[in-house]
Amino acid sequence: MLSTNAKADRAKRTRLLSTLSQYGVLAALILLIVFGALRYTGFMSEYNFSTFLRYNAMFGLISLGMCFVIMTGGIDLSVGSVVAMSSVVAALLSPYGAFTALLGAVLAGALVGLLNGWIIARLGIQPFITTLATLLGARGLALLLARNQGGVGVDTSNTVFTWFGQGDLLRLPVPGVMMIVAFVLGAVALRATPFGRHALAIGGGEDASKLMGLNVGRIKLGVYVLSGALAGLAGLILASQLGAGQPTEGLGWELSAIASVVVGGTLLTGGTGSVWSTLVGAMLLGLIFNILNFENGKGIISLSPYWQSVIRGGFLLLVVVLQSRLARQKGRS
Amino acid sequence: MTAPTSAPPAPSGPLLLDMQHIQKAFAGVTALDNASLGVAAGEVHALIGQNGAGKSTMIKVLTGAYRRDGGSITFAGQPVDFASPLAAQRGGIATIYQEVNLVPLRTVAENIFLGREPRKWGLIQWPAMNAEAARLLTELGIQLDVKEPLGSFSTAIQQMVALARAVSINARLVIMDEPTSSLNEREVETLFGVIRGLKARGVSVIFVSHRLDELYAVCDRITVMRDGRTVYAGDMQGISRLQLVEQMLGREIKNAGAQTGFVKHKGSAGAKPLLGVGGVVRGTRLQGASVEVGEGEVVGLAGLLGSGRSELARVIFGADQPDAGELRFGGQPVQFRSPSDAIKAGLGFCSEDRKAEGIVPELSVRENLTLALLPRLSRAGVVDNRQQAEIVERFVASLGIKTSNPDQPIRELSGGNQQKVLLARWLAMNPKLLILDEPTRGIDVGAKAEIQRLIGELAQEGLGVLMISSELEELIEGCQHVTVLHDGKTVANLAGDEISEAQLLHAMAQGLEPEDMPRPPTPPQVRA
Amino acid sequence: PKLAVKATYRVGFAQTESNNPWRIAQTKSMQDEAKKLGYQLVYTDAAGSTAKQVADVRSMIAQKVDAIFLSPREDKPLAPVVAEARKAGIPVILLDRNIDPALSKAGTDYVTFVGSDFIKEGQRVGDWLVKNAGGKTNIIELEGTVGASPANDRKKGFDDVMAKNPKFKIVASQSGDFARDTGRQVAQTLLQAHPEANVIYAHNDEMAIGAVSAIQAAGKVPGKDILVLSIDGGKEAVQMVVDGKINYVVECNPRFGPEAFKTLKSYAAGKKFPAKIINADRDYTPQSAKAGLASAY
Amino acid sequence: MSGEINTAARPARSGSGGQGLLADLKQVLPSILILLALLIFNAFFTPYFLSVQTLNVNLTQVATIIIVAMGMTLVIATGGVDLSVGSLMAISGVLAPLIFLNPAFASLQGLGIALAFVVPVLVAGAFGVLNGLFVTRLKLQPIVATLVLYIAGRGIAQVITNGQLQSFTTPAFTYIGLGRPFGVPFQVILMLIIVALTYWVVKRTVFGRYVLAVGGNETAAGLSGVPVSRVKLAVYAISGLLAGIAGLIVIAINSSSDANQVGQGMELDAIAAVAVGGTLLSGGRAQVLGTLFGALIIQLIRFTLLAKGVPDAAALVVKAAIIVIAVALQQRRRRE
Ligand SMILES: Nc1ncnc2c1ncn2[C@@H]1O[C@H](COP(=O)(O)OP(=O)(O)OP(=O)(O)O)[C@@H](O)[C@H]1O
Ligand SMILES: Nc1ncnc2c1ncn2[C@@H]1O[C@H](COP(=O)(O)OP(=O)(O)OP(=O)(O)O)[C@@H](O)[C@H]1O
Ligand SMILES: [Mg+2]
Ligand SMILES: [Mg+2]
Repeated sequence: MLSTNAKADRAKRTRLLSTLSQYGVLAALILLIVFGALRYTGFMSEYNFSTFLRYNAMFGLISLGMCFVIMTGGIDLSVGSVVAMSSVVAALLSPYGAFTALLGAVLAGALVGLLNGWIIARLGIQPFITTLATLLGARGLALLLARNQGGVGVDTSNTVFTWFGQGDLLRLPVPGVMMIVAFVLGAVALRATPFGRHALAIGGGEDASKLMGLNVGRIKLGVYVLSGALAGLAGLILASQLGAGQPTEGLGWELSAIASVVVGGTLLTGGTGSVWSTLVGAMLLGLIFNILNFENGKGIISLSPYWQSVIRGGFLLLVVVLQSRLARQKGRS
Repeated sequence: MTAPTSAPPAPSGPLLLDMQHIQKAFAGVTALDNASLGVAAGEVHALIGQNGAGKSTMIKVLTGAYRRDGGSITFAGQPVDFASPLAAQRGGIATIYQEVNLVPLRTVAENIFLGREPRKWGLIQWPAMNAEAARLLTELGIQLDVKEPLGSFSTAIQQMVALARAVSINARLVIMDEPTSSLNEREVETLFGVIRGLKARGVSVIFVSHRLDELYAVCDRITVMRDGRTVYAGDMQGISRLQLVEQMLGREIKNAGAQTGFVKHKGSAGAKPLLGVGGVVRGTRLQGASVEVGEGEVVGLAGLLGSGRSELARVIFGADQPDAGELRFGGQPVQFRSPSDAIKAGLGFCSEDRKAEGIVPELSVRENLTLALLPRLSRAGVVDNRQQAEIVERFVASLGIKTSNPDQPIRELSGGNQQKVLLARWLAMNPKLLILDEPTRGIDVGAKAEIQRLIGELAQEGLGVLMISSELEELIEGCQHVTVLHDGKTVANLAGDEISEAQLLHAMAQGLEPEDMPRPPTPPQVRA
Repeated sequence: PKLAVKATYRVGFAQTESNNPWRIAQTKSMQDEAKKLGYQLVYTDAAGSTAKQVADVRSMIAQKVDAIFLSPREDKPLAPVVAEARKAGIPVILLDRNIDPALSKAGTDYVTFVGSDFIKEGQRVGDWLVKNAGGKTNIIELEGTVGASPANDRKKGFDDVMAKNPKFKIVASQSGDFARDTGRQVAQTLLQAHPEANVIYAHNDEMAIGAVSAIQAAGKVPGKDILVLSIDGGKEAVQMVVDGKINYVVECNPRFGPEAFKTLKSYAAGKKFPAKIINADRDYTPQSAKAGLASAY
Repeated sequence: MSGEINTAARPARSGSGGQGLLADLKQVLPSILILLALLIFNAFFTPYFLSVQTLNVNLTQVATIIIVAMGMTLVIATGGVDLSVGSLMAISGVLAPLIFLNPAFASLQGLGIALAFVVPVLVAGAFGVLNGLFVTRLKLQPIVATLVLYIAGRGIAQVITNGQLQSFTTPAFTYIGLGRPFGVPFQVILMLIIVALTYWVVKRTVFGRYVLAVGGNETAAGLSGVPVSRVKLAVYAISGLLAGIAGLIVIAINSSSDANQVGQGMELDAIAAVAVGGTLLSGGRAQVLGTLFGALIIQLIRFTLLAKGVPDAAALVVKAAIIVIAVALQQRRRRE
């Protein structure tokens, strides 16, 4: 069939564009790094590198969860609060052993995710509203657990626990390692497990997926639990790194995560998604802060925090527009 | 009634599937009313009926896609009540649903194996999966890269992929709801090969189709549905085409061509040219399509699914911009930048996809009906309620739209009545040219005839109509001219007596000019 | 760590947030002083996130600044980075909030702490009220941001005093988020629910000013029908004391610049310091306000 | 028959301009019931609840939320969402004092005040248009498109004043926040007018119909000649304008403008109000009255929890639960 061949060609172009859009972000990231390396002393130092990873690993993790949620056409606004809540849980459990704390934090996050998934899949309330509510609820729980203290001290004698956030593994910061591992697993899950494929399928066509015999409800439940659990892990890192549970932390992190996913070229409409470009997106947005700090260090211009948010907004617009351009060409072909 | 509407005669073998007294109602309509269906092991069972008769609903009730309101289902001896398509699939029923229900963004291979991917240690074995998918498709005579997203292939290919999926689930019963609607004859032959293969393996098949020849070619027994009821069941050979059609329509066929509601008038010889479209090219979907419509004419636009009819309609209406080609309306060359341009010029367009492109489900019948008319219905941007009410009342009355009241959300209406509202949306505009894409698709018998009659009458009053249809009767009996598209290209222009099922089928399938066209293998008997 | 005596220094200032007048005044004072001395101030803002502040301080260490002024958002989380700074040979001076002494030691981990004593501030307000209540004993307390250490300390200091004086009663205590608008709304609601209330103690000026407009909206006279007590001592609030709308304000002066840099210089000169340098904070009574108004920040 | 508009038909049924007020109230019955429940609970268990003063306190506090939520209702009706409202409030909030405190207008106060009312609102509206352009021209998804100004917008406001808080006492201006014609707070009157107007627009105007059509089925609307892009542009612009007005009210009540605080978290309050009011975020419907009740519910919860001295932390949890319950009830009802 003539038309079939033509369509096949178009399909090839589509794939080309999608890879391009991934490498587009990567290129931006690399450019930014090179820029920093040339412009700032101490930027390329191992110390700054590990600093960067320690902080941004948390954003990487919640972005990964968000990526899966968005693939199904949903959204999870609760991650920021969940990070805070599970950091408190982790702190409270730290006296009972590092792994109890780890388990507790992840579990706490997963539970909120379970609640999200249940409300969305069973009560059929839209993800945006559902997770908007749990955003408030989780924050409340965090403060209740912390008895309104700004920080809940951890058991500092528990060195393993502090190692989660402050330690190194093969000269790499542990949070960074956790993030990399999570993303490798995430990539595998998305590429090679039914869960990942079915999540994509649901985003691409919920009714069709149902008719083809997928258990849509369970898969949705799954992605929200995943998102919650990863936020829980980020919470553990937070508590360990700061030596205190942080009930007031994580304000607006959900938006950063969404931005990372979108910058990574994943459409909020679902059906598509790339784990790696989400990672790149998260790192890219994180690097902006780092760069801005160094720029202030140059002492040429001292950017007020106000200017910084203006710049971040503009930068987000820029990247997203480039992404949507590529996406739209994809759509046309 | 010529044939008895009695209980079905005992089938050849023991019943594999037995559905009795099935009831199903949707918001607006009763889709199934005491319907029954019995399929023996290892038989190919035809399920036919006009659009809206309830075939697909029957199937969806069986596979648990819909909850049934009443009735019993027995499968392989046990009473069953599948909670979901998944359960049905596990229970041994594989289904190709009517609207190709696959995920366009995922690859061909994934679509074939979605839900049952080959795994090792929980990981999907891509090479194995792709190889197997390729093999399945090759068996169906299709060579393509199974790693491509499904959406990038034609509807025909998509339908074959759905078939591959169904046969690869080794089920005891395979259901095919109108699998041939977009296949050309070669592909249909392949399909028959598959069906015979299944039968040989003792697998039963339910085969839904509107093409009678196909039924006689492969089916052993047949069940006929009408208006949600089972009106006939028996051996395929035990009933003639004529009787079949009468069963479907529920009335005797006195003279040829009484199957549609059209009152055909000989097209006024020198109809003033209204619309002229020449050599339209757009992407790969339109490769030089042309069509002419004169005032008071009903011109048919025929072609297989994916042949570019809707595409062409959208271009004419300004919804898409052509890469090349010229457009004349009322004499002057025109180029509509947007639908609102076309509407201002006096065009109307009923899209083929009522759900996706026609109705605004949340809005009321009133609001849907006046959507296009609104600018004329308002002073200074404020809607004139009195005038609105009058117009709505008039059309609800004159088109016989069945609705509890004009405030009822349109989503609660039956397909046919939704379609009427959409027609009214454009008639209220009092247009010069009306483009109808599959105006009677998925509409039940009664409504269908009414709409067809309406179209005829409108034409007589001078309205030009360009009608896209996949139903040959409609084209044959409704149109003064029929333009046939094939792969986005105009391949034939038939007029008067040239417009016959045989000629249409061949123009559509091979795109041959009527002259050098061989006689069809099986001349249609319907109108004997 | 030692700090070489130099003509000019490149010093970091890790600010917590810049979304309230007090912080903005503090930042400005630091910047002005640095400019005056011709030092380069590397200024970061954590936007209210402790985690980011940690990263900010680290990026300063990476940039090898000469010294770091740090106003920690909380008392525990910053301890590790302070230690890292020490390893990197960068002296740290803490401003306005302290670090958990269990985690890091003044004189070794960091040079010293310059700031106010939040608990003390709360106590001073309490003590003043006990003396000058004039029979007004039903108190509404407007707390700062939930979880913030100044909020908790200022509450503790005040509540302790009240606990010792049973005739006083805190009828309601809710967070006004250190913000004027929120403070006003909360005050409005609480006044409505507790008509018997005749004292409002706000953890900062912003909420106090909000409370004043709430009292007026309720048709009562701030300062007469209802006493208003506050902490911070910004010009606007002090002016209100002069006008009699606010009855008492304990100063918590954000002008850290001079003191901070003085400390830095003398540290370079090898001087030793106590663990804490507590700012000599004034207070503003109806009597003293007029005199202090000019010098209020 | 063809469809020329001759009005020969039977006389039109009276008042058939879409459902009447009553029908609309029935549509949002759950939110009304919840509201009543809260009122009754307070009447019994909250001392001094039944008083005009209580009414004033709550209405003045909720006025700005409702005003913003009206714009949000329209945006959501088209299937979009506007996260930037809080930031736009801040922008208009900082601009106004810059204008009427500007020495340039020292001599002609009146003009300064007048401009202080008009310009900031228009600027906010312009930013709304920008949102609209992101959505229609750049084809960004609404959440992302408005996220940009959510981040940058407040930054802009802060940059304008370098974060400094501006205090003022300008009765002519603060009237919109403190004025009480006939004892009714001015912003409440303004709020009621805006609600009535929005309701009327949705019920009676072509634009309102277009908004619902675009949200209900964009493709169908486009094929019926609805100017989809312009409609979207318009709703974001309106959302911006209303945010601008709300910004002015907030600074007027406080006689001070604080770029850091004005409109903080407003987007969530507004969206919650819309959802609790029974409007689906998927678009195609606009329960203007529902939004009104939704906002009142949220406000009343806040009031109740404060009055009962429930700690803020617990209050958050309760608020979350009630949002979910309310929306669930609305949808259950809709399914029937
Ligand atoms: N989801 C639905 N909601 C409301 N009505 C429906 C729905 N699905 C089908 N119907 C109605 O039920 C009746 C039977 O529809 P069904 O699709 O079963 O007919 P069919 O025999 O499959 O027609 P076709 O030959 O066009 O496929 C029609 O009147 C249709 O309008
Ligand atoms: N490559 C493709 N990608 C997506 N959809 C396709 C493709 N090929 C065919 N289709 C579907 O089939 C139709 C083919 O175009 P068009 O509708 O113009 O032809 P048609 O003859 O009108 O087919 P139909 O009978 O569906 O109207 C498209 O509307 C689309 O729904
Ligand atoms: Mg069907
Ligand atoms: Mg078509």
